[in-house]
Amino acid sequence: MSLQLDVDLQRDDFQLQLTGTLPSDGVTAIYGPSGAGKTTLLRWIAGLEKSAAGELRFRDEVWQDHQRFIPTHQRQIAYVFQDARLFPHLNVEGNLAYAYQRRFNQQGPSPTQVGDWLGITALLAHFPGQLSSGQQQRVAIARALLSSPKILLMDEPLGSLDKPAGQKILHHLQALRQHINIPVLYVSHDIEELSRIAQHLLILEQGRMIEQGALMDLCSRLELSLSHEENAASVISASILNHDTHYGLSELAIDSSHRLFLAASPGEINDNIRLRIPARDVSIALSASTDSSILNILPCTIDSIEQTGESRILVRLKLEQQFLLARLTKKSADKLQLAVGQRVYAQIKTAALLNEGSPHE
Amino acid sequence: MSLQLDVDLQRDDFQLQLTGTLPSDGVTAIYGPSGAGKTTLLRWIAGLEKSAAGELRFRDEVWQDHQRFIPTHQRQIAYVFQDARLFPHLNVEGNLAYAYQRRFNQQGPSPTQVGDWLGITALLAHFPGQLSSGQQQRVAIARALLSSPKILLMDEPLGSLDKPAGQKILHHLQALRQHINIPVLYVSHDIEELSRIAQHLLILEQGRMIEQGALMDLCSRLELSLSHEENAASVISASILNHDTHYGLSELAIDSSHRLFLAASPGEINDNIRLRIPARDVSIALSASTDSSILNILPCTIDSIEQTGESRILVRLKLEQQFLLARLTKKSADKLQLAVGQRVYAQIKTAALLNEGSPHE
Amino acid sequence: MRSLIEMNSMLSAADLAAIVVTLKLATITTIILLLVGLPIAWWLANTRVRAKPLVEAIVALPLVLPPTVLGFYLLLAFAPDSPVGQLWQYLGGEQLAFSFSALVIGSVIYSLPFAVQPLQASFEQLPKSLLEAAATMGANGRDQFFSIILPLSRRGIIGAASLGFAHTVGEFGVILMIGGNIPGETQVLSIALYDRVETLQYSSAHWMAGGLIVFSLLLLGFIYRFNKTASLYPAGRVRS
Amino acid sequence: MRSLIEMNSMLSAADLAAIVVTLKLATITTIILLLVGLPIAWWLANTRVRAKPLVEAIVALPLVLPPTVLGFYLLLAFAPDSPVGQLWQYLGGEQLAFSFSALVIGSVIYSLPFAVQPLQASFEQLPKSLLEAAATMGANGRDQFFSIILPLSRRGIIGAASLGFAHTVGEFGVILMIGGNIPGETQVLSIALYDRVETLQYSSAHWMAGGLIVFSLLLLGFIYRFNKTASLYPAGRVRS
Amino acid sequence: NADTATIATAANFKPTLQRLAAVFEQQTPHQLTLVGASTGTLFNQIRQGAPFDLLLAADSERPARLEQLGFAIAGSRFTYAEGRLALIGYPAGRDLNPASLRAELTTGRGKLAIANPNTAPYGLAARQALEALALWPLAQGRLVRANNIAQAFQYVDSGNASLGLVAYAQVIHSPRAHWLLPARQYQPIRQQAILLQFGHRNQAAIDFMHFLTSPPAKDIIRHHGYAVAD
Ligand SMILES: Nc1ncnc2c1ncn2[C@@H]1O[C@H](COP(=O)(O)OP(=O)(O)OP(=O)(O)O)[C@@H](O)[C@H]1O
Ligand SMILES: Nc1ncnc2c1ncn2[C@@H]1O[C@H](COP(=O)(O)OP(=O)(O)OP(=O)(O)O)[C@@H](O)[C@H]1O
Ligand SMILES: [Mg+2]
Ligand SMILES: [Mg+2]
Repeated sequence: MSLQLDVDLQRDDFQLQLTGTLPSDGVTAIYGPSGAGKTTLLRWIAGLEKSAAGELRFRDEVWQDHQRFIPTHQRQIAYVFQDARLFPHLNVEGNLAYAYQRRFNQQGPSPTQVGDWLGITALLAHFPGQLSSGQQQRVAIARALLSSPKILLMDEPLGSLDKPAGQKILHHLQALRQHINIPVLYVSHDIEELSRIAQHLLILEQGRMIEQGALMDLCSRLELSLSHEENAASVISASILNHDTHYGLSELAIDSSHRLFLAASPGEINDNIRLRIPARDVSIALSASTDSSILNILPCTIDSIEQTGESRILVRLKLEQQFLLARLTKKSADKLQLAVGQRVYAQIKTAALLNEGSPHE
Repeated sequence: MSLQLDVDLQRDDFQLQLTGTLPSDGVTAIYGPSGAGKTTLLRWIAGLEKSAAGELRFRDEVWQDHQRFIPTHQRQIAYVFQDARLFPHLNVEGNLAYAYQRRFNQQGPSPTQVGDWLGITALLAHFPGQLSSGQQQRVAIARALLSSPKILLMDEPLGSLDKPAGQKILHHLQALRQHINIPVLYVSHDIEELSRIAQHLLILEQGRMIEQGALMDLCSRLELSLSHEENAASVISASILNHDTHYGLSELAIDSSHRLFLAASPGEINDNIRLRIPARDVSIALSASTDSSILNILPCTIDSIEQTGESRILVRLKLEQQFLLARLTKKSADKLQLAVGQRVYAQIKTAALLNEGSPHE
Repeated sequence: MRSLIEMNSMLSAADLAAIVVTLKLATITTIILLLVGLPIAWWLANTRVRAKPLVEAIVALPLVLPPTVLGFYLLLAFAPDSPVGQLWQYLGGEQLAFSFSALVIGSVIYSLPFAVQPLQASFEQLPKSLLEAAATMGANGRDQFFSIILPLSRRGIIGAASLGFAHTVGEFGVILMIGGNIPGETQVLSIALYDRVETLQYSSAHWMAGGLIVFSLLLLGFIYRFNKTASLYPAGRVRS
Repeated sequence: MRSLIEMNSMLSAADLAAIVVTLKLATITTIILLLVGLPIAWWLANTRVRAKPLVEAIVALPLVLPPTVLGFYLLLAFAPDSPVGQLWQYLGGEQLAFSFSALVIGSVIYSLPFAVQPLQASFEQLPKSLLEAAATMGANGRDQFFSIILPLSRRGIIGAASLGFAHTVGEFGVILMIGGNIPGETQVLSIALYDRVETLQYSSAHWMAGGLIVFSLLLLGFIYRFNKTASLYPAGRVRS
Repeated sequence: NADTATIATAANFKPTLQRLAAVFEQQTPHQLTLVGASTGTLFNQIRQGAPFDLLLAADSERPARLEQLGFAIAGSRFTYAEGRLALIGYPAGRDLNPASLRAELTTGRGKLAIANPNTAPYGLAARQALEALALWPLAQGRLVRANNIAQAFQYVDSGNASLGLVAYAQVIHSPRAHWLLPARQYQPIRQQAILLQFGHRNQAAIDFMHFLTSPPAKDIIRHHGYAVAD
């Protein structure tokens, strides 16, 4: 069960060349700077780059090799394009119906449901030319979901949406994926968005695959450029211990010796959930303070320290099995005389934790 | 010196109706959910919505009233459209030259400079159809800058760009604005981006203006929906006291009694700069701890406390004149028994401060 | 009063027959023009064959021959002992020349450029991106053609149909040559009108020309009313 | 060998003159067609006047009249004592009928629909959003027309020019009527060719028709080679 | 034994033929269908098997060719009418005679309309007449050549040409002034009829051919401006 790819595609001065196997379940994020080849890769997988040589296998089907080429319309994919590509002669309802009538599978959601999720029910009679960019993009997502595809390709689907709207859509996407398990390839340049939804990550740069693997591993590995970015974060998994309804908090177990409080999580007791903890939200103390609003103070060991800029360092903290990243000023590190192997306390502002970690599969 | 508007525009079930005066210098951010009318407002200001009734005055020129209508091409504006709108028959160089040849002012930057800022120099020979979305958007921004307009209208100009690229562009935009003072109307749904660049904020919802004013005021006023959002933050101004080159830090004075450390800021000693401090990055302690990596611990008074969700509260902290926002769990608040008027310490992770606050005008 | 009587007296049975033949011819020709023109135009719009300009030129060729001369060559081609004539008879047809079928064939050939050009232009300006989108939703080529290409090419189809129709109504040289001007079968309005002018029956010719113009004006005006593609793309809000 | 001699003997001085007149006529007509057709097509593509379908129908009207009949009415209009004829003479013209100018006017009127239709279709399919973008960069209407509209309508312009040219080369009824077949001035190739067929000089006619076809094929093929709009929009990557 | 015949006729004779056909249809049970076009067109169509029974051509050459080629019944050819040439002018009332023709060509500025001598028999006759009057070289710059005799008339009638050599048949019943050219100035325009292969058993066509030579028919033909031998 996987998506095996081997592509070599030349375009003037740009070359997309990569070989690899992506998991064919869960959400695989494709990340990379502008012009890295993310769209080109998605297009090739969709069968829209006919001229490219390569091999592509989805689960047990060959989609492309040196003798076969399954055309796009037989691949049973759905594609949310970076530009919305709504059909200008059909209104929103017609656009949705277009996909729904041709859906690949009877199990998917109905237009009414999807329209509801994406908040476009009031727009059904509008033509694409009468929609705002964000509205167009939501209709495009709705249309793709209605196809009930075997795999969903999404190219910056939330690019022109505000945060709350985007989060609502991500939430529904999660819910849908739990219901009917469609793998998703998800292009985005927003790390926060990615780590919220993806289990797997592929990093592209100048048409080459820089790194590929489970999101959790990649996020906390210091040598990757990813963790040097403004948004560097660790992703850790935890299980729900109990829900404190009075304070609207959930208590989580990271491992046998570490507990964490989190704004009420949607899961059941014992569910595994994932947390994204931005490095900049983690501070280090030598003792566990008691008169601070910071609820989560976890004992841990300094695993490594790396200087990431003129004034800042990134500290990797080891819990039992998992790692936290903390970003500090060099000045603080000197003041506290931090060293590898030292026992310290990681302070995590509770409210800073993501409250929509996606369940493991 | 201002942009006075009074518009009433009906479109099926959408109505844009607002009256107000925007400053005609600095950056004014237009913020609002998808479909709020941001694009429509910008189009109207540009003279692209000819059918709309209304009055519009830019500085001492009348652009539209009941008898006059200055057409778009005479308004000396530049517009970065939400879709890039590059001319498909011209390559990147041709697109840039198109704007440059028709520029409204001789003082602006040259195509070489702008191409450099936006990282598109290698793409000059490409046609728009050969560019990635992000590349198209960068060319569109470059094109607008080359017009050397009297006012710059930007509709989600960084929508399809990754963070580092976006930040680089914002940086150049800042620099350019310091050099030739063009007012900017900047539509975005990314609060962080907005507060980085804008001095003024206009919040639109369903075609109405919800709020309008200086960004710093709006950000810390609790009653606004803005501060309830995930990204709520306060923006405060401070002046540079000195630069610590060893640690790459700058020391800032917020007021006579509050100091703050910040990763080396680009300004000169005594420069005023602006800082965005996200509410979630601020924690509260009853005493000033000394063994923590948190460098900035400011004494302050609790001004107000508001419950913003099931489990969270937002605390407004008064420094001397300015305010900080802190987001805490209810549990922490109870634990510390926080009350209005109480003296507490605000802990701000240094590294979390923005290092590119834009200078006041 | 006088004019009504005059008009009445001028519309002989033969004229009525000519009107019927003309409308029938123009309608059938237009339909065939679309059926033949659509695939040719689609192919031309999409092919990367190097000979494409040549094929385009060949399609436009009937235009450069004077109609009567074109008709003359068609007449040669339609002769019972020519390959085309033989084939036609083999397929069960009567003699081709001087039949209504011949008129249809001749008109189609003569008007083909007017049908192919607007269709091809429409097809070429069609955003391919929409076809890609349709393909991802499972639409095969045929499906795409009917669900996306045709509706978005309405402009070109209306252009092709109206030019084809009008040109067939007015056509005369080719038809005269291969039709033989036989009343009730191959005598069309344009020839009847031509006859009036040639035989100096001016007032009758004026009436007939006037009627033709008014009728065509109404019909074309009606066709063009459906030509509102533009309203689907309000200025500046299209995202292809 | 034989054929060369034959050909030589057939291309009389009059024929050569006819070739020159034809090329001159077709070229001038095509240029004027574009000059006249562009504004009409632009207006039609953008107007919201309710009578637009009517105007479109009027433009297409010359097609529904048989060319000779159209020519006949033009002849009436060109007469020295008609208003048009008077105006022409007032403007310093010689007699209009039987002059080269008359041919040009007649050809332009007759071919106008073929020019306006493709241009209008191109204009209507032009994304208005690009014009808005140009306007924000300070381009006024005229500037937009030359810098954006024209280059992006190349498809339509080539279509209009090629149809107009070919149609004028082949035109015959109108020209015959208003030209008076004066060698070197108004005798065109199509009439010469028609004469051959009428007077049963078949082999000469074949040669002439063949030459015309080959020449037109080359010329049209050459024109269509510039018709590569498509390459500007690689599949699926256009963002209008 | 009523029959239907299709008669192909040179366009210039069609009005006369309509009159003849009306009389003929009154006298006999037959029905006639009339098809008018230029003689050259009709010739080409007949060669390609057009369903015409009888041809009334505008000349004698093409019927002869048809006979030669076997598309027509040998020996059925005869002259049914002789065309006559008339000079007309614009405005309608002006003086018309050889002198005024010469004056117009030397000092006037108007055009002289004739049918195309290469394709139309009346055009050939017009050329012969001008040659006989020694005006042919003088006329060169002033000639406009119509496709057929009807157009030549229209050129003058519309005022675009000031003089025209047209068929007498076109002007005989009009109030417009004309000068009938003497028959000796040009070769006779012999309009011949011939029974076509297609109609060789068509009784209506055969009867009509005979009718054409009958005195009442000749009267009608003469009345329309043609000369007919007795
Ligand atoms: N038709 C083409 N001809 C030449 N180069 C092309 C063509 N199409 C794309 N490219 C180049 O290929 C590279 C990858 O483009 P692609 O659209 O895949 O980037 P991307 O990763 O999706 O970027 P973005 O985040 O900006 O959308 C770009 O550098 C682009 O310039
Ligand atoms: N031509 C039109 N006809 C009817 N309604 C329209 C038309 N154009 C825009 N609208 C409506 O006007 C509202 C405002 O659109 P606008 O594009 O200004 O939104 P926006 O704030 O820019 O949104 P986004 O962030 O999604 O780009 C939307 O609800 C849209 O549906
Ligand atoms: Mg992309
Ligand atoms: Mg918008």
